[in-house]
Amino acid sequence: MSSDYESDWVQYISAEGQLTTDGRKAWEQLSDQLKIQFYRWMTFVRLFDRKMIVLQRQGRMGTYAPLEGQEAAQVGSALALTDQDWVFPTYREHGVALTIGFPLTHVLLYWAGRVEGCKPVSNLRYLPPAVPIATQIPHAVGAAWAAKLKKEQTVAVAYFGDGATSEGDFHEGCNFAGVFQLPVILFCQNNGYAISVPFSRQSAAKTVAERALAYRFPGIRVDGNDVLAVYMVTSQAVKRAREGQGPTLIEAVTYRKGPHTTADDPSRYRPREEVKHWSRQFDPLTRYQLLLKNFQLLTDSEEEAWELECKRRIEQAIKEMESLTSPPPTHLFAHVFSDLPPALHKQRLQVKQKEGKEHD
Amino acid sequence: MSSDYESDWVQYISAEGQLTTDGRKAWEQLSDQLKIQFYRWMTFVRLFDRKMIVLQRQGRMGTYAPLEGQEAAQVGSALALTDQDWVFPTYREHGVALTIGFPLTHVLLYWAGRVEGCKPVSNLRYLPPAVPIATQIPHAVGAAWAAKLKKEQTVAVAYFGDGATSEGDFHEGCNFAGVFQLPVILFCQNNGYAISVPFSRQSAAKTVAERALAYRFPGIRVDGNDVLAVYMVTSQAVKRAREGQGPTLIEAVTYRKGPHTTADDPSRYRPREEVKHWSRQFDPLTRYQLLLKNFQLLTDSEEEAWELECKRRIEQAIKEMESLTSPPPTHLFAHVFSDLPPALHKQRLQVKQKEGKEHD
Amino acid sequence: MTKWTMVQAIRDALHLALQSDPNVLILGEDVGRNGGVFRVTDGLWQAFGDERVIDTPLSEAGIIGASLGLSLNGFKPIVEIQFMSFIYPGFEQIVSHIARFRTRTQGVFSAPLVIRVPYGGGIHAPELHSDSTESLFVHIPGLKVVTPATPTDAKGLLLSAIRDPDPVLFLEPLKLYRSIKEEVTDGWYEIPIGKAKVVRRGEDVTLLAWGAMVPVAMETAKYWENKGVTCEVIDLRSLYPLDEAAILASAKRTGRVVIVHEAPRTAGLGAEVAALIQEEAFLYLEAPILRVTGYDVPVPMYALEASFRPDVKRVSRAIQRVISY
Amino acid sequence: MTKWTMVQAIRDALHLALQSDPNVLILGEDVGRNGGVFRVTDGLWQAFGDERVIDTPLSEAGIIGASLGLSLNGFKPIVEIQFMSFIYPGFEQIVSHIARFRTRTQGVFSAPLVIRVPYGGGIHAPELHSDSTESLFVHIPGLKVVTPATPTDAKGLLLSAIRDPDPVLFLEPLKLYRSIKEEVTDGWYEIPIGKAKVVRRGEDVTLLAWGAMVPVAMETAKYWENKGVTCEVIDLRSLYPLDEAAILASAKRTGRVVIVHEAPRTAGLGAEVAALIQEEAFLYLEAPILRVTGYDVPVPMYALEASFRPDVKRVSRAIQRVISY
Ligand SMILES: Cc1ncc(C[n+]2csc(CCOP(=O)(O)OP(=O)(O)O)c2C)c(N)n1
Ligand SMILES: Cc1ncc(C[n+]2csc(CCOP(=O)(O)OP(=O)(O)O)c2C)c(N)n1
Ligand SMILES: [Mg+2]
Ligand SMILES: [Mg+2]
Repeated sequence: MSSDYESDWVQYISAEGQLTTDGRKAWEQLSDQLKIQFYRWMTFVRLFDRKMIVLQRQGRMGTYAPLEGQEAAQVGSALALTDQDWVFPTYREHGVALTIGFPLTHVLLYWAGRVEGCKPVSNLRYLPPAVPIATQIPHAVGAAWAAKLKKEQTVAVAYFGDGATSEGDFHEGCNFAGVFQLPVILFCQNNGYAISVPFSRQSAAKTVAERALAYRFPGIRVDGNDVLAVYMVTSQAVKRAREGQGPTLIEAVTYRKGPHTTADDPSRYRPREEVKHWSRQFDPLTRYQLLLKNFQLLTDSEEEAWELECKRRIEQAIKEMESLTSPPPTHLFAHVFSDLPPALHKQRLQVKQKEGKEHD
Repeated sequence: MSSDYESDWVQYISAEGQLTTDGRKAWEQLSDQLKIQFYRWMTFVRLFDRKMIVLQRQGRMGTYAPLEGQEAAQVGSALALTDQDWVFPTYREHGVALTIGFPLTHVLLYWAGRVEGCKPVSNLRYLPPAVPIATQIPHAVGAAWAAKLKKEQTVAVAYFGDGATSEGDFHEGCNFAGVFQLPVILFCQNNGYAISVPFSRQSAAKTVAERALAYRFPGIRVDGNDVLAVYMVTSQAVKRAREGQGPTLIEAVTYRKGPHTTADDPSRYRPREEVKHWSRQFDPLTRYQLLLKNFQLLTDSEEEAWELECKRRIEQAIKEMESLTSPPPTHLFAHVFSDLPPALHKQRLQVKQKEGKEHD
Repeated sequence: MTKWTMVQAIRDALHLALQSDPNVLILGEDVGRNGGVFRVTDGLWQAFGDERVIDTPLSEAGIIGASLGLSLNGFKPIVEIQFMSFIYPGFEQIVSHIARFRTRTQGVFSAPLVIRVPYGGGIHAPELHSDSTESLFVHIPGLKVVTPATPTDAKGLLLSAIRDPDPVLFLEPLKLYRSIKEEVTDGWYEIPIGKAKVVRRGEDVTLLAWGAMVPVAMETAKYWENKGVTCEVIDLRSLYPLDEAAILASAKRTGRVVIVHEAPRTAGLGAEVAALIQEEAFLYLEAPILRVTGYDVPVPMYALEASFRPDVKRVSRAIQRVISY
Repeated sequence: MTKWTMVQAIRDALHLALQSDPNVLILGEDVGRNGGVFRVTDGLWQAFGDERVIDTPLSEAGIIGASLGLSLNGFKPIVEIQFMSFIYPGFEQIVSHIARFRTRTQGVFSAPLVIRVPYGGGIHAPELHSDSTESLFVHIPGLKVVTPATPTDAKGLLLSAIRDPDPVLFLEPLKLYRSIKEEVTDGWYEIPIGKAKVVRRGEDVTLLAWGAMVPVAMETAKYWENKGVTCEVIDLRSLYPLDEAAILASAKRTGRVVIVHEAPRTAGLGAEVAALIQEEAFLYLEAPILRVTGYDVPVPMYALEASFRPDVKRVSRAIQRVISY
């Protein structure tokens, strides 16, 4: 089985932008509109990501976690969900966030250190990013459980990385999902590294997908740089979940092209050749653009126009975000409890008074 | 594979006390002395266990965790170890403790609420019982790691129950064991229950052994009421570990005949028939006595004599233990730190003064 | 009205909650068929079924984390952690998520779990079953922490906790589970979180205690009454938020305060209470505020547990010291 | 002698320890090839190899638990936890095992780990990276907890911690990692655990602080000096055990105490220090002991972090209050 797992992955678009046999079948099922969505969101997300790095360098954003390289995994999976599905992201899921409809201004606010960026929006069940690794997995399991108890058709998705699979919360979450047969999707982007630690140091298992065996639900390995395959695999998992067939673990094999965060220097721990190799051979966007162009679904000028449009939207959102005045210091107390206990009232008052007066 | 794991276990002695084909081979390898040890320790442990329940009822012991039914799993595995091996037990491993040479008086002290019972003895690496479930698993992994780094031939064994496999520490420990290929044995006594919760509610996996797949080391299921099979399987795992072949997960399938602890009432959660079935059909001691007698290695009068001897030793140890004066209240401070900080000195003095004087 | 132990009173509260709100769930190890290791949930699984009273895997992080997830879609999970000594595997979920969820979601969600936790010593429990680490949780902003000392308070506080829109850690003193019986009012009633209770009026010394230390404080107060010293005994009940008004009013009146808790002294909740009183009632104090607590040693196994726990003798000494200061 | 930041000083201590004792190991996430996310272990993996400086899986309970196991057979594990906000998954191992191991084994073993933990805020870190929950650990009997405020102290305290036969939680204030450079003595030297440091002499008010609050206290002291009020600033350095003698001596001399810490106020370590002082120096106090702390709210994201953290203005106010009391 081990070898199965290592070699067996679902791939529909080859690195050269060609459809595989199975890929062709999948491709034929999908609308042109969706095909173009894949491209549009991946492009949007990439341009957003690159802009964020610039903003961070300019001091307009705090430390930021780039996702370049992971666009297919994020966009492909997000497009397989509806706005009734619960999504529990990490700090790197901006691609999921944007694709699923979470406002760009919120994402910007978050990385500018503003808690308003965490706030879920109505008509969407996109939760704040989980920063402590793997902790969101039990949450997704619980949300799925709620859906099952209420006989709702919604699924819950936990996004996490390869490193997260070493934490106890991964195990405990998966175990609950298996025992209670919950409509949850455990979506792992195996980007090869947890900061500097390669997956080979993270786990003796050669794949994340095989970990599902221990919980008796399917584990599926998919080419995470192939947006079509990711979309199809996720859609199937969603279907299984909605039909009451329980959880699926998806391992999307991908690569983080850039640093872990803007504070990280990946040249310390991975060879330049490796990065080049992945970036050239496996770039999710290049591959997909090739395919679309082969099918005459995208022209150079459309491409140019869309990129301009993305940049325009991004610039506008940045402007909007930067114009939103930060809440006052008393906002610290705004949502600690539903009703502020007396001692907190007092503390809040201190803040208010302090801000008013001069030093001393 | 699932079906493999469910049906495939190592069994050398049938429930009727007959050797299986493989069992015969194993049997022929072993000395008569060892064969008699199996019997003697299982008997000793059972008589100890029954006595403890009596002592608890008499108020001479605190809440106690009986092990009746698990003698083969404990004695068989313990006899496969040497006194250089590190053993990390739970609260139910009295059988392991006694077999490996941990003093009976210590075990008695422990259940009488006295911390002296925790104290490791020299020439043995038997650690205090881990009470918080699964927490000892990383410890065993670390001790095995030390052996590997020091190029010692020792192995480390973590004992735990089926319930423990649901905790994060089980996962994290196993993961380290796999990544660093450590000489550790993860010995699970699957006695069917975690207090009242049956294994089917603990895990979607039908076996504990299959969980090893996720860590890429062998998981072996053995008839835990078959002392010969447990001994052989453990010996093989020990050999693998000593030869640098890494960890093994052993699932000894057994049954706790009595309550979880003396405070528990198992009739609340399991049918009388189930208990009868396991106790009659699968009792590890009965089965083994039958076998020994078939092979003329045990006579009724030897049996009687040994039981008397066990009782004598147990009575003597109880007397000894009860004659050991409890350390004074200041013992609370004896081993908190290597050197007592001033504030603790002060607290210790308070205790000393208080004990001297009358109220007020 | 019936005479009930605290266990019965808590069970009654849980029963009422399950009955009155279909979204209330009970989750924990052995809470279902077995009725809980202390029988607190006895009969509830039989009455409400496996989807309302849920035996979970042995997995505190899983239980607490999944309960947060359940709460997002309208459920009200009441979690039982078997002993306070075993809450630590779920600590990260509490500290990093449960306590911060309202803030992080800016009020859209709130993780309104009730986490019920038997705690403390005094019952000759096995090793590592007697922790009383309430101050760890009191230090975590966003959590409420309460503990009753009587069956009546247990029921009323638990019903408040269940109605509370925020997460509440509900600590149940093991020592008092069955040691007191009293008439408990039928039906739903709530005792507000954040309110201490004056359990004995007095003029000379204020004794502040909670959980299993309340009876110890009471006994000591009785002892001193014969000697002409009256103690005001206050059961804090709500450990976060503290009832500052009640604490300060009494401290100002008596000018002498002794705080009793079973947790180790250093950085225990007694420190907070003492710091608060000296800050707010400085000029009223006639003597230093004293703390009678567990020592700064690992909670011992039961043979030495009596020496570790505050008792009448130790509280009495402290009273002697503050009145003769 | 070279001018070093705290990061460099800590690295030097680790280097010396690895060099002088083959049983010293460093374990943690990204501590090896990458040299740690703050570069504290930079170069050590290259110098001492993969068996001494060990990149572990992402698994705090695993790291801490396995380190306990390693320590049983003579190793001295120095664990790096990436941020204090991520120590909680290992909390159970610390509370239930590391802190109790000497007691539970009656002195046969002791779990003498050093757990290094960057902590606190003030550096615009991402969300949930700025916890300062030292009081949780101070409350756990059996642990020592120290935190330096200068490169020199960092090196000397860390070397003491490494020599210490008991487990030590070594807290490294993120804010001071690179903000101060000073000449640091070459070679092995130790600064004893349990000793506070008077960093500024004064007569009128005692300011007690630790970690990143020491420079804030110093700055405030300077501000007041111009106005004729002298503050004695004491860096506690050792949070458990506390240097009660040094704290009380100063409190008795000035009669006025302000404690500054960045953790939330309620049940923070400031409470313990205040409770202690009022108990032991009651008659010397001219004013209530005040605490200037983080508020009882989840540590905010960085846009509001400055409002959360004690600053000169807030400490100054407290000084004003105690001198005009
Ligand atoms: C419990 C916990 N420990 C450590 C960290 C610090 N940390 C942040 S990201 C990260 C690596 C995560 O790797 P992976 O799960 O593969 O996700 P990726 O960053 O590659 O998307 C670490 C160790 C954390 N956030 N939480
Ligand atoms: C972390 C933790 N949670 C809960 C408990 C309470 N508890 C004690 S034993 C037990 C069941 C353990 O079951 P299993 O692992 O199967 O071992 P067994 O008792 O059957 O030998 C539980 C839940 C505990 N000791 N530690
Ligand atoms: Mg990764
Ligand atoms: Mg079991």
